[in-house]
Amino acid sequence: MQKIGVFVCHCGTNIAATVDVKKVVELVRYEPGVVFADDYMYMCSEAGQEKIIEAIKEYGLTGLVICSCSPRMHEKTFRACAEKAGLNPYMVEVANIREQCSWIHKDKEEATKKAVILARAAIAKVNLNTPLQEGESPVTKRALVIGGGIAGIQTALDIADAGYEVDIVEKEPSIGGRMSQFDKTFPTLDCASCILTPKMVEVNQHPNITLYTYSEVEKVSGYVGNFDVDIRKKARSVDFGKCTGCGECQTKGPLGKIGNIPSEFDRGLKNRPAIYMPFAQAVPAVPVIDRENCTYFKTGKCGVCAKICPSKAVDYEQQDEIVTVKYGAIVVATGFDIINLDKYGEYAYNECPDVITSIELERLMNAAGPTGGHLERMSDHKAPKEIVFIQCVGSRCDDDKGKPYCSKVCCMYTAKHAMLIKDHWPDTNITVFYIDVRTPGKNFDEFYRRAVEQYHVNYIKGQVGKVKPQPDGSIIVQAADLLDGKQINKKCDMVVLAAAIEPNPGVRKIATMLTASIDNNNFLTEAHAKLRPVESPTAGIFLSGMAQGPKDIPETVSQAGAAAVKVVGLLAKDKLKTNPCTAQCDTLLCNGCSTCANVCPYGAITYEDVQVNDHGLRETRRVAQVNVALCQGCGACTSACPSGAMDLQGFSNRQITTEVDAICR
Amino acid sequence: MSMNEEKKEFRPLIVAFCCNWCSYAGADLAGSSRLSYPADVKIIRVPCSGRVNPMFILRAFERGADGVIICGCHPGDCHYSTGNYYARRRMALLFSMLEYMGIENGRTRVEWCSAAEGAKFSKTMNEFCEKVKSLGENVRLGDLRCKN
Amino acid sequence: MCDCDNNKNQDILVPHVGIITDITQETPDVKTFRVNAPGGGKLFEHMPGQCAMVCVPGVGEGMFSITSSPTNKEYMEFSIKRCGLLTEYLHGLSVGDEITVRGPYGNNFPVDTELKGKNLLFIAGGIGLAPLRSVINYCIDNRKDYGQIDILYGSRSADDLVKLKEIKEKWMNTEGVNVYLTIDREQEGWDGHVGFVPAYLKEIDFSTDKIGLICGPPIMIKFVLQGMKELGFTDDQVYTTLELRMKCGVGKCGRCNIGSKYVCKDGPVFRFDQIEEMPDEY
Amino acid sequence: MYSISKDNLNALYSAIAGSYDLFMPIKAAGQTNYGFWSEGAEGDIDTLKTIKSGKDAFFPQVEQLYTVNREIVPADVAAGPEAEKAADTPVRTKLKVNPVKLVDNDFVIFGMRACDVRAIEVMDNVFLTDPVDNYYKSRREHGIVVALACHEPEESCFCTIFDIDPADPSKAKADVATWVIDGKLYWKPITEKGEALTAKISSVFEDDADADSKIDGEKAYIEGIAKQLPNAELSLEGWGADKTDEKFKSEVWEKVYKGCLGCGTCTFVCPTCQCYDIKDYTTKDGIQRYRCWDSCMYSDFTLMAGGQNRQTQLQRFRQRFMHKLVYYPTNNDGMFMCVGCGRCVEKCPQSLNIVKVIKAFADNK
Amino acid sequence: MQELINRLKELIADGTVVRAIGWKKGDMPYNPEPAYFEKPEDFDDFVYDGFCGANLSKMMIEASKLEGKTAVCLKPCDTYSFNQLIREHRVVRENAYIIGVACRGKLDIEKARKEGIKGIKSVTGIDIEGDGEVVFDTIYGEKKMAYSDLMLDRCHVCKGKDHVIFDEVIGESKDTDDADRFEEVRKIEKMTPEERFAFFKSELSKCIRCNACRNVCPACSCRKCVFDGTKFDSQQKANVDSFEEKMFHIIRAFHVAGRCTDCGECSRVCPEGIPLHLFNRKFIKDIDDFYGEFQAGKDPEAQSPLTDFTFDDLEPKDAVGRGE
Repeated sequence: MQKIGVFVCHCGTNIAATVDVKKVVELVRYEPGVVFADDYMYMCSEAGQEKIIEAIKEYGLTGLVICSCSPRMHEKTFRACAEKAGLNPYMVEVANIREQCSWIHKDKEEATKKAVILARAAIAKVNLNTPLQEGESPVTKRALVIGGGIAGIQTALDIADAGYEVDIVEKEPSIGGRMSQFDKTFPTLDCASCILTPKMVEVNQHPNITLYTYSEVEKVSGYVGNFDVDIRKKARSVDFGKCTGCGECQTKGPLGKIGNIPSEFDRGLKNRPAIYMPFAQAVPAVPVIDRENCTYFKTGKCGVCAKICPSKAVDYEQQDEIVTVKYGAIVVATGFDIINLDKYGEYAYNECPDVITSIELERLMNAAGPTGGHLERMSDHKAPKEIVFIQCVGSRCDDDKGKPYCSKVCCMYTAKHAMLIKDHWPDTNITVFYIDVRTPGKNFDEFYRRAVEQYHVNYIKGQVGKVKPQPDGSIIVQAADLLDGKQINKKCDMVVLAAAIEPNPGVRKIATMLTASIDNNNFLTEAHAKLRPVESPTAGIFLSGMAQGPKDIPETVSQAGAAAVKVVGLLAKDKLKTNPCTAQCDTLLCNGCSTCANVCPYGAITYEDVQVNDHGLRETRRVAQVNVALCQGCGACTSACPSGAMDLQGFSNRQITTEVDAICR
Repeated sequence: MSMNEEKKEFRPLIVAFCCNWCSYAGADLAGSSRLSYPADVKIIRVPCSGRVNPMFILRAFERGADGVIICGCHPGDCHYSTGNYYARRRMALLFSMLEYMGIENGRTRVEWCSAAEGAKFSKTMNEFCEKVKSLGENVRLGDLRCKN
Repeated sequence: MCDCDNNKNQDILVPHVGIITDITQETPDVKTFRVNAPGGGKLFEHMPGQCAMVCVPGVGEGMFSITSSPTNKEYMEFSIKRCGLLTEYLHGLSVGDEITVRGPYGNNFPVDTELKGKNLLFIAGGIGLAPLRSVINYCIDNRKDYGQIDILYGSRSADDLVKLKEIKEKWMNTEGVNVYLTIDREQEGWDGHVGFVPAYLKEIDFSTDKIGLICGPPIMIKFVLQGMKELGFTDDQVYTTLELRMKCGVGKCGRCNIGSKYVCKDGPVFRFDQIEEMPDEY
Repeated sequence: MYSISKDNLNALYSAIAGSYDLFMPIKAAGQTNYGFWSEGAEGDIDTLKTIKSGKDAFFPQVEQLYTVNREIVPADVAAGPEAEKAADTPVRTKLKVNPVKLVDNDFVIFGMRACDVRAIEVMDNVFLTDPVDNYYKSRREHGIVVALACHEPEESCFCTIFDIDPADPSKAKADVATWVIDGKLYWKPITEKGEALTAKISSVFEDDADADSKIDGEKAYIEGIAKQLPNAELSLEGWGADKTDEKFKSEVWEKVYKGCLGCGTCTFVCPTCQCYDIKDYTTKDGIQRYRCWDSCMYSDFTLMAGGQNRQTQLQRFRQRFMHKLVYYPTNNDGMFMCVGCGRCVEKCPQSLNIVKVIKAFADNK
Repeated sequence: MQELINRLKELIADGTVVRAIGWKKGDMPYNPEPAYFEKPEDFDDFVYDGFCGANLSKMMIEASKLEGKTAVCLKPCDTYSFNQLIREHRVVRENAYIIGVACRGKLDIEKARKEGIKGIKSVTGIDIEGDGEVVFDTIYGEKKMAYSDLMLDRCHVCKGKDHVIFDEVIGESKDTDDADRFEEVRKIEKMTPEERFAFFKSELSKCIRCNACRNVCPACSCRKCVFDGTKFDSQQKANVDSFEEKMFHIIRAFHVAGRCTDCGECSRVCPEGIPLHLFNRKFIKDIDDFYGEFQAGKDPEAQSPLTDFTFDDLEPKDAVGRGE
């Protein structure tokens, strides 16, 4: 029989306000196995832990039950505390009487009753706990960053600078991501490429960084410290070793420099040839052939680029290549895109070329963009005189069409756009229809106020009902002024939509491969929203940039650095402690039927013929064996096993059964 | 039992098995967001919805639970890749069998609930409690020895 | 007084509540538990060799021989080896914990009849000393009723010898009692005899003017018996005590029979000539 | 001699149930088993063999023995705060054993066949010998057995080889003997208990002057059939007390046990099998200790942590039949622990049974 | 039958097999027992007739541990069980010589008893080759029944007369199915919950926990059943409360779900006549409905539905309330 100590935490008033802590102590004192019970203001505090340690020593406790916040919060703390007092850390159970009790119930009597039941379940479980020993597994000292935008670049550079090898996998032909498409950045109006390009070059030249551009992650197996990743290097059709990046191939193809394929980089505002580099500063400066649109691949005829390439680098025979690399940690930095506006017919985006998105505006204002930096209407190439910006297109929506969240960066970039336009073309009139203007951040509100006060941008709190392109080429924006309730019909010649941001659509597939969890909006979930914001709940997977949630560049860069530090912290270890809560097979009960192996996601179960002594009966039997290094403790095998031979340490059949009993008592 | 207590409204006993990675975290989020649900719900933490052996569910009913709900990660989001897929099949078959035997089918439920869905967790629990409450005490699956 | 006495008239299957008042770790896997009635004193009287059902409610119940002597008027003792679910649990108990005990069950060594006035040779292996200890202490406490007492006790290692303190302090210091200890393998710090019990038995070359009482693992019993026969002992000169799965303790549940004999009721003490007549199923 | 029309049996049941608990064959879900009769239940005395025998009446498949509670004792009452400090683990809860109340009301077992009545004698030898089992004893003292003659014995019956008379239950140790003849139930009290029962319910009966001759006719009819039964001449030679050595070592066991599944069907339908297990069931109101039937055919019957003495199904199979045909007779003046009811003959999933065992040994000679 | 006996003797004589598993004449005309045959004279008692209903595939678990090959007589439906046992590594294919024996439906003596037939002395018309009526000679006179009226329920919904695994087939089987396999299940599904509960309660309260259904079941091949083990604190031996029977039968059916070949042995052996196959068949029907048709034991390579999944499987909430 265990000697169990029960400690009930007040958590200030977080628990104590709704749970009668003293009463809980009184009622659990007589549970089987309990030899000591006490309460304290903050169990997790130094003093609280000291109390636990003292009690372990004084009463010779063999098990602990802490009634406090969620075990996801402090289980580790209390386990470490037990270990300090010489008690096996796995003899600790936490009864969650805060998140799952005091915070959600109002009636004190009811909450107290429930807290007692939760404590009883934990006590019943501890009675069956056995000391568990952590195993060890080695760490591969190499990291993978998925996504080569500013988030991935910064993470990779920080990891590489710390002395670890890191690979970047980018599905586009060049790294750079969204930021490379931008013109200027807020709130200081630096030129985006001026600050990004040096970083791209640094990545390319860094001895610790390997770039896999035009590549995708195909398969991930393994676990923290020991991931095996298959990377598909899509056939570029251009030999990396031979290409000098001269660009001849792109200028002298069938259609010369212009091409007939909408440029992804320029958001379709410009065309590109089938062999192309997305943009001039692309890293690596090696073009790719877009096989879907290439005449040679479509018809077997052409081959012009191969002929004109001075270094004979074009190779139509190139095949996709799959490389398998071992990593210790993986960072997801897959970035974002803006939502598809097909559902938003009222904004006439698909109807009128002069209704554009903000990111298209970025390209239109960029000196390297389709118009060479001249702001003009795509319909008639005239300079717009009257521009309307519409905010929250698809953001903060409560219907299914859009996103429920705030895209966070739109208010700032719209102010930026307005000011830049006013700077260059002061006679342009700018109206912004907004729901709210949100500018928290250092120097952000000042930035916005400059737009209003200094540049006289016309901000109207208004809900846009319809954008109506007129036969004369002008556009009428119908809106309701939310402040005076008046109907507005604003005539203009260009409309810019601040379309909502969403995670890169490819992230779902990647998250599934990584077994990283994802929220309803496809943003990756953090291990803890506040305390572990750059880690995924899946060990060894880290989050960087927009993949985790909307954020601006400074935030992205700081998160990238944070993720890098977490990765470095992991890679710096030679060995990782492995979870001792693994499956175990009772060879005397095992039938060798292979059912468990069929459901094991990690291939951790194998079968062996072993000699058994079943209560005096000796025979050779085919029985399951669990490789504890591979087992992650999911317990799928335990529910598949009919005889109960498979059991999960730490969550054993008897432990769960006894919890059920305790709750139903 | 005093006369007073007898008159009290029926409060169901509900056992919720929550996977550690999504639903338990979702329950925590419901807690930290103060999204209340009845105290009748008692959560048991399991590593994965695939860990929930049908034995546990029947055991809960045997010992007097009025409803049992299993919460796991959304299909495709299982921390262990596939656990919830197996759970989904197991529970579909088990629940169908219980229904076949004449057990009210509102007493069992599976809900996929992510770590970010505190609101959904709370809503689900409120709904489920209401449902079980409307069904009344579980007399068909309980063991007489566990009754008072 | 204690209300558990109310149980007495109900049925032999209804147990008494006992309190563990002392626990001694004898060897790495054997503990001796001292049990008293809640109000003090013994739960019931017994004779040497008899058993009792020790139960942890909700965990299990098992038959254990009462290792203390009836001459001990204060408490009962059980020496229990950890080997299964129940014993595992018992080993986790602390002083002050409660268990239930029912008994006494079975027959006893014939201390007041056949053994009286005789020279006695006790041969035990490992935990097999537990049932014999009750007899040994009974005979020592009634020293004048018995002749010469030889005790041959062996175990795997020195650490596995149970009740070593009592052996050294009491038995070895009693007039007319010879104790021979042996362990299976050489061990640092052990200057006594090394070797298996049956071999040592022949080495000592006991004379046959005594009655043998054996208890230990089946394989030891087999070879000891063989050895004793070589020394000239006959089957009707040797007693042993058997252990089988028992549930009721009263010869009704049907488990512990060997042929028509029930170990819990007709045994556990048998003379070897009786065992010879039983079918080979133990 | 009393009689009652078969059509009027419900009145008889009602009358008995008015003063006693009535335990009798009741048909439910297509099968007939003993159960407590209540208004509306379908009493069935036409089915010759209930699936389980009537032994539940005295030795129910499950019965609670006692409950163990853990009572909370305030620490200061138990030992005082000083003692609490001193002891390693202060006793703050106290175990309490609460035996269940023994049966103390009279009940009637109606419709038992002669073989099953004999089976009660067989069980008496186990439960009423020292040390007496009080749970059984209290039921025995309060049970009134009404036996019923077997109108048409079946091919699986072989009670006659144990000197049981299916025609005349008054020879069995019953309190009342009854016959069903031509749509009438004839009722003949035998013991004092039987007389007392009869007196209480006599108003439902009518008198039948021809009773004795009718009963004699019925007896002759049944005896005639019993002689024709295929196993009527089964010989028990070589079985009985003190045959342990010879039978135990026989090679025949090896041949006959092979098909045995190790299930408990034969044991549970058998009227004489009395092996039991004692188990715990934990509830919120304490641990209930109950005893339930067990089967020596089960692979875990003798299992304990260290091993077991009957490892193989052969040993377990042998044990069951040796017990019935040798060990029990050895301990009980030659009385066999089989009454020839034939239930195992009908119900064994693999068609193994005691008759086959007896025949296999006979053939082996 | 003689052909079968001759062939078995031959196989033993030429050393192909060491022993055979078949049926031995019973002490009654209707109760042959599964048995081992080794010597030529053992075959004097060999019988194969309409009452040889036992599924011998499970006996191969023990037999395949023995030295040398064992010839085993399997009816068409038994071969499914054998395949399933191969899949679960419980029998060794190489140690078995499978003789597919012919079947024209197996008989159920309870059917005769229900008709009031008793005091049986002999039975004719049950030979494997014959057809026509079954004639009972009883103490109480001669009684007749049509062969198909005497058949086990399971034979009316036979899976087919083809053996799915065999070394050789002796004799010609007949189609016996004349009913819909899921009809009974559908009938229950159509009842109200109260009726369904009442039905199962009355059936299950007859259960005496003799474990015959479990021990005979070829899918219940666990060395130690979870209800005999201590892993779940679920050791049960008796029907203290009808819940235990529910739990036992639900879990038993669940553990064999996707593995049960619907051989019907559980219902055949139940001494209380509980239609246990109704549990298994419910699972089979649900599996067919939810995940596509699946016949356990048909293909030893096929993945069992419960160790498999697709991304868009039916949600549990949609698995219930379908009848409403």
